Amino acid sequence: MSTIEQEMVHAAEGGHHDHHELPFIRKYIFSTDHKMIAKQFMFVSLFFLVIGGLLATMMRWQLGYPGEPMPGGMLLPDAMMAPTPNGAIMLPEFYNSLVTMHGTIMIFFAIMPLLVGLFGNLLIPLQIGAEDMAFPRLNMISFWLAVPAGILMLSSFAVEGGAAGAGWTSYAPLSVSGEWTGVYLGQQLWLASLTILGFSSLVGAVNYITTVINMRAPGMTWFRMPLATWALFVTAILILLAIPILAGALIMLLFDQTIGTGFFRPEVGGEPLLWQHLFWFFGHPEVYILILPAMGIVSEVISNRARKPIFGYHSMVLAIIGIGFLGWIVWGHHMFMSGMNPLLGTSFMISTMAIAVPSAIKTFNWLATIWKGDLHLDSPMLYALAFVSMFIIGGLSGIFMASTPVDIYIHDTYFIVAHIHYVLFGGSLFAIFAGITFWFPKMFGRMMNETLNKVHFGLTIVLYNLVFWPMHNLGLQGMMRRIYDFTQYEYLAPLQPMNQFISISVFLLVAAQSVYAFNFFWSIFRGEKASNNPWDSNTLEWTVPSPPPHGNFPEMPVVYRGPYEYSSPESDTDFYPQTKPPPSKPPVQELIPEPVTPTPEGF
Amino acid sequence: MTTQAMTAGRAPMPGMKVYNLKLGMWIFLLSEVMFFTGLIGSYIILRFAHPEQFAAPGQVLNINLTAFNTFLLICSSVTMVKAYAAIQQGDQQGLKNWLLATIVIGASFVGVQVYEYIALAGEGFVPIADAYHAVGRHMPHDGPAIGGQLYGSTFYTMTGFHGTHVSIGVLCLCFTYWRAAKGAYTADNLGGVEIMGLYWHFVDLVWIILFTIVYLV
Amino acid sequence: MSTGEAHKPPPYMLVWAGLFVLTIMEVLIATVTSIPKIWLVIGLMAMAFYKAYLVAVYYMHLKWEPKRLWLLVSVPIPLIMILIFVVLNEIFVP
Amino acid sequence: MNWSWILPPSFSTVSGDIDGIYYVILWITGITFFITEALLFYFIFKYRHKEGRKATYDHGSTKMEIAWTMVPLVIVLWIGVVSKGVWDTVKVDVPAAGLEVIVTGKQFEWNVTYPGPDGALGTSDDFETLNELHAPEDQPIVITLRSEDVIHSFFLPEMRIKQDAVPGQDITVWFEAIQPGDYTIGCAELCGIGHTTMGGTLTIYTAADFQAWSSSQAQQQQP
Ligand code: HEA
Ligand code: HEA
Ligand code: CUA
Ligand SMILES: [Cu+2]
Repeated sequence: MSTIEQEMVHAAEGGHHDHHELPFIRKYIFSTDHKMIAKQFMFVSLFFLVIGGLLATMMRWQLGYPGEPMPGGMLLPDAMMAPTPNGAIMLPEFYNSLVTMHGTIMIFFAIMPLLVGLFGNLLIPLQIGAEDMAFPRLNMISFWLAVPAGILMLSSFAVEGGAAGAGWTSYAPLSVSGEWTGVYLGQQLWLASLTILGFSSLVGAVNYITTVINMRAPGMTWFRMPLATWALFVTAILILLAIPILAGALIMLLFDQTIGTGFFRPEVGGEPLLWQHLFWFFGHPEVYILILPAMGIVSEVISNRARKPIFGYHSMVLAIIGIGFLGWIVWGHHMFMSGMNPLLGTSFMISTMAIAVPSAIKTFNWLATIWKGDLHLDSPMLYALAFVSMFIIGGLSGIFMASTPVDIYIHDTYFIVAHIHYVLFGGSLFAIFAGITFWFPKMFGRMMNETLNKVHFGLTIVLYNLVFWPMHNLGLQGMMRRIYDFTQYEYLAPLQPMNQFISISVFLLVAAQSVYAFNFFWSIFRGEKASNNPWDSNTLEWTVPSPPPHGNFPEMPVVYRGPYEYSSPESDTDFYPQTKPPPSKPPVQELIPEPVTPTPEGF
Repeated sequence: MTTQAMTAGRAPMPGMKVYNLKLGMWIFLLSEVMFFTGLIGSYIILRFAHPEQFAAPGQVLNINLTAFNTFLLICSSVTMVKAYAAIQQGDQQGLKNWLLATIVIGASFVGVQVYEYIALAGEGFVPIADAYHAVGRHMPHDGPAIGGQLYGSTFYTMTGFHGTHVSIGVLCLCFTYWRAAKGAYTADNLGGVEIMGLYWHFVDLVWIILFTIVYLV
Repeated sequence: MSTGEAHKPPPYMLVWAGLFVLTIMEVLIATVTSIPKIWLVIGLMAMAFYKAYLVAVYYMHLKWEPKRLWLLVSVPIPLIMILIFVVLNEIFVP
Repeated sequence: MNWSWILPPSFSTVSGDIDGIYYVILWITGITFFITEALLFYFIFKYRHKEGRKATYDHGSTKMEIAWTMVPLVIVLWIGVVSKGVWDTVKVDVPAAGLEVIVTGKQFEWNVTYPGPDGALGTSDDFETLNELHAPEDQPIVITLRSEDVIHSFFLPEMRIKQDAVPGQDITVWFEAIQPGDYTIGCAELCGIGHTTMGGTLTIYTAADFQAWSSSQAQQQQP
């Protein structure tokens, strides 16, 4: 509230942003420039991505070599590892913390801030032709709320009792009391951290929505907006409406833990299923929050690298909106086995089935976009095509689980784990690779090294599939998820070789990521210098210098056409920038119709 | 200093035809709606599932006191809107007076609520479920505390979060007053007052619903 | 800024009176009369929502805002109904 | 290493139907998978950049859009309708019980209560077993599932049965085994440190053997 007030004061004092050099702290740390905030989000969440990956690696050690001493385990405290003469063996309570923190960190601190924090901030103002976000200072606050949330989350590893251990879904009543999990303060830190992070996302969402609605350049009509911006806009609406539900539930759970209220505690009459309903009412829109921006990024890259207009632009937009809406009525598919009314299960099954349709539209439109295109198979395109390929697998495995009777068997098995990673790693993360590589020149003014990227791509796509494809088979054999030592079950013991195979592939996969990390940092300083528009793209962000100056556009851009006019016969090149005046009108400045107030079609 | 300034140099109100600050506030209020939906929804569900844990209206809560409090909040909405009407006419003195009235009434609301909490807690109506002698599901409570375990939990959470919103509102009003005293608002530049009003009326609106659901139904 | 410039001053005091009267009626209905519970709930909720509507439309000036803001503001309403409806179903359908 | 997509054998009356739907979906998604991936790779190969190639300028085709909206819609709704039938048999229409037991989950064990000789639960001749469920074949076994502490999930992989046990709630689960033998009981919902150890055995007897076992147990456990 008062921050919005300050925003106004700030805007009133500054009026136009002036272009003189800002002191270091204002430029790099407490910056209000959306591009700098985007980079800040990027560095912090890449750090968390690495942490999440390391947690997964430890998990995979235990699963590949159950009960064997973990290399380097002696370095960890006794609360996590039991020391033996041969080395340290992982404790089950630490395994539970690893699963929980891996899921939480990957979803809330890596993928979500990368997609929304990085690409939302970077792309929205640039692609719609705005100088900055509607509320630059709120934008800064959004980032600086996320940082303490991350620190709280990580610090929970160090507290008595360890980090939260009730799964990233934190089902009550397990999560209510340390009596059940053995985790006390850690669970509360988890709740507090996510509440703060939620507030950060909320502030960001308010900003994005306002910006997209009100700050578009003249001529940038709704149906001339690039799909990435469309996807981020719908994502922001999902965040705006879903996160408060999570926040409410988190706070109630926190009260249950600390002051002893009874919302989710059955012993005093509370309802454990109420937690699940609230969590998944948020949780399912959340997984679409994690895929929609990825889809937007991929649409952008594919159309550009295929030098062909996106196939069915309007239906792509409608599909985004459709996913956004349908996402609200399917949450019950996570609760088929929860003791929820089985009749309700049927309605949730039907709505879940229906949500495959907009995804189908998008998939086929991508295929049709590369059909008869002129494909430039450089690294962003490879990552983007990998997205399509992997998302199909992850999406199709969703159909198995959506069918209630089949879900009876595969619910809470590794089949679900395979689904998660096909949509989140094969999907979102590959799109993030595509996006970072594609917009790297815009962010840093340099290109990433193409050879290294291709090496990384080749290694990752192969190893990734070696890791996660077999998890389907594990699930079909009945291996439960979140299980510390599957060899405890006689019928699962034969799965040992396959688990070991997966684990070895994971170690190689993680090692392969160092190629990308090296390339990333090396290219920031040493990469080949990039021109303003290295990909011959149409959208507005490529009309300005790389990296764009404060205020982005030296003068207000005017938009004449949609973003995907590639290979248009009207243009003499194979691209046709959105700002290039049509040949019928002479490109003389005076003749451009009043640029400042948008025409009625500006809505 | 016009709305131009408030939209960071952009044409004042494209798209929504509402300037940025106001649009941002409305969007923020939508998320607040969802937040209270979560809390009120939980209350409705717990109450339907366990009617035995919820004392009848008026049995524990003091309806008349809270009806008076509701009246206070409604009055503060009027004073707020009057403040806005004053600055629309460029009447800075009027703005300050009405804002001051809003602050005083808003603060009184919080005061009455604190008094109510203390009184209720004194009688043994508390948010702590374990303070009740519950014997398990479907069993009526018996013990020193009144009301019911879930009743206590939901009542304090819902009204508490509303009270927090009012308190934050009062703080923001003080800030607005301070800015008004510096003469920051004019007939052309009253965005700050208008969005303050939006927030304040929204808090009032939530209370209108809460009062009916919690105290009367 | 031209909100309300073309209109006569909004009926703020009238709305206040309406809210006041409705509140008193609500309290009276709830405490004094003995209508069946179900009608009581429906009646009270209807009055509460009407009051909320009054606040939103007059005090929050929705009445003078463009239709597209109305559209934006009504986005959460279906979501609220879905959530409450589904979860209540849990309790009532055997 | 078992890379196959065939489900392991199953032994209950409904498991055949469940596996059947699984195979139907496997076929549908399998075919979709091969078609879409094949197209993807074919296009990547066929339309890769060559000197002088120019992409076709094409914004889409409403006819094709409608086709690939309607076809998947019909397919998935059909899957939904087929699934509903089986779901209702498993979770909604509980048959008359051949044997009624209470299964109670708690950290980290499954407690089973049998009706004893009088065939009724809640009487003094009830007896219990720990982490073992003994039952006759060819009779519907109707379980009242409970939990004493946190949520557990009662998982009989070979019977294709899974149901969460929620504290404060009685949930009915049923199955009918078609072959005597020893099977697995698992816990499929994270329930704390010992989640991984919360397993047990399901033993299915012929009707006569079950009678014998049951009466011997009832005798042993009588005070
Ligand atoms: C980015 C994240 C993401 C995305 C996009 C999805 C997409 C989908 N998900 Fe997934 N899901 C998760 C993330 C995601 N999910 C996570 C994290 C969990 C686990 C949470 C936990 O418990 O920890 C989960 C769990 C989960 C469950 C619960 C399983 C269980 O616990 O038992 C279900 C059940 O229905 C489900 C279904 C679906 C469906 C139907 C889709 C659909 O949207 C997919 C649609 C796409 C396609 C179908 C492919 C493309 C279409 C075609 C090629 C057309 C032709 C297709 C047909 C004719 C069928 N998901
Ligand atoms: C986006 C989300 C995401 C991602 C990327 C991953 C990545 C991985 N995940 Fe997982 N995972 C989840 C989300 C994710 N996961 C969730 C939500 C759950 C459920 C949790 C729960 O049950 O509560 C889960 C659960 C889960 C399990 C099940 C645990 C159990 O149930 O017992 C397993 C087991 O193998 C696993 C393994 C892995 C592995 C080996 C990786 C590997 O792919 C990791 C490889 C390493 C990296 C991806 C890091 C690479 C770093 C970079 C590329 C950055 C380099 C660049 C610069 C620094 C510039 N994950
Ligand atoms: Cu009990 Cu897991
Ligand atoms: Cu889902």
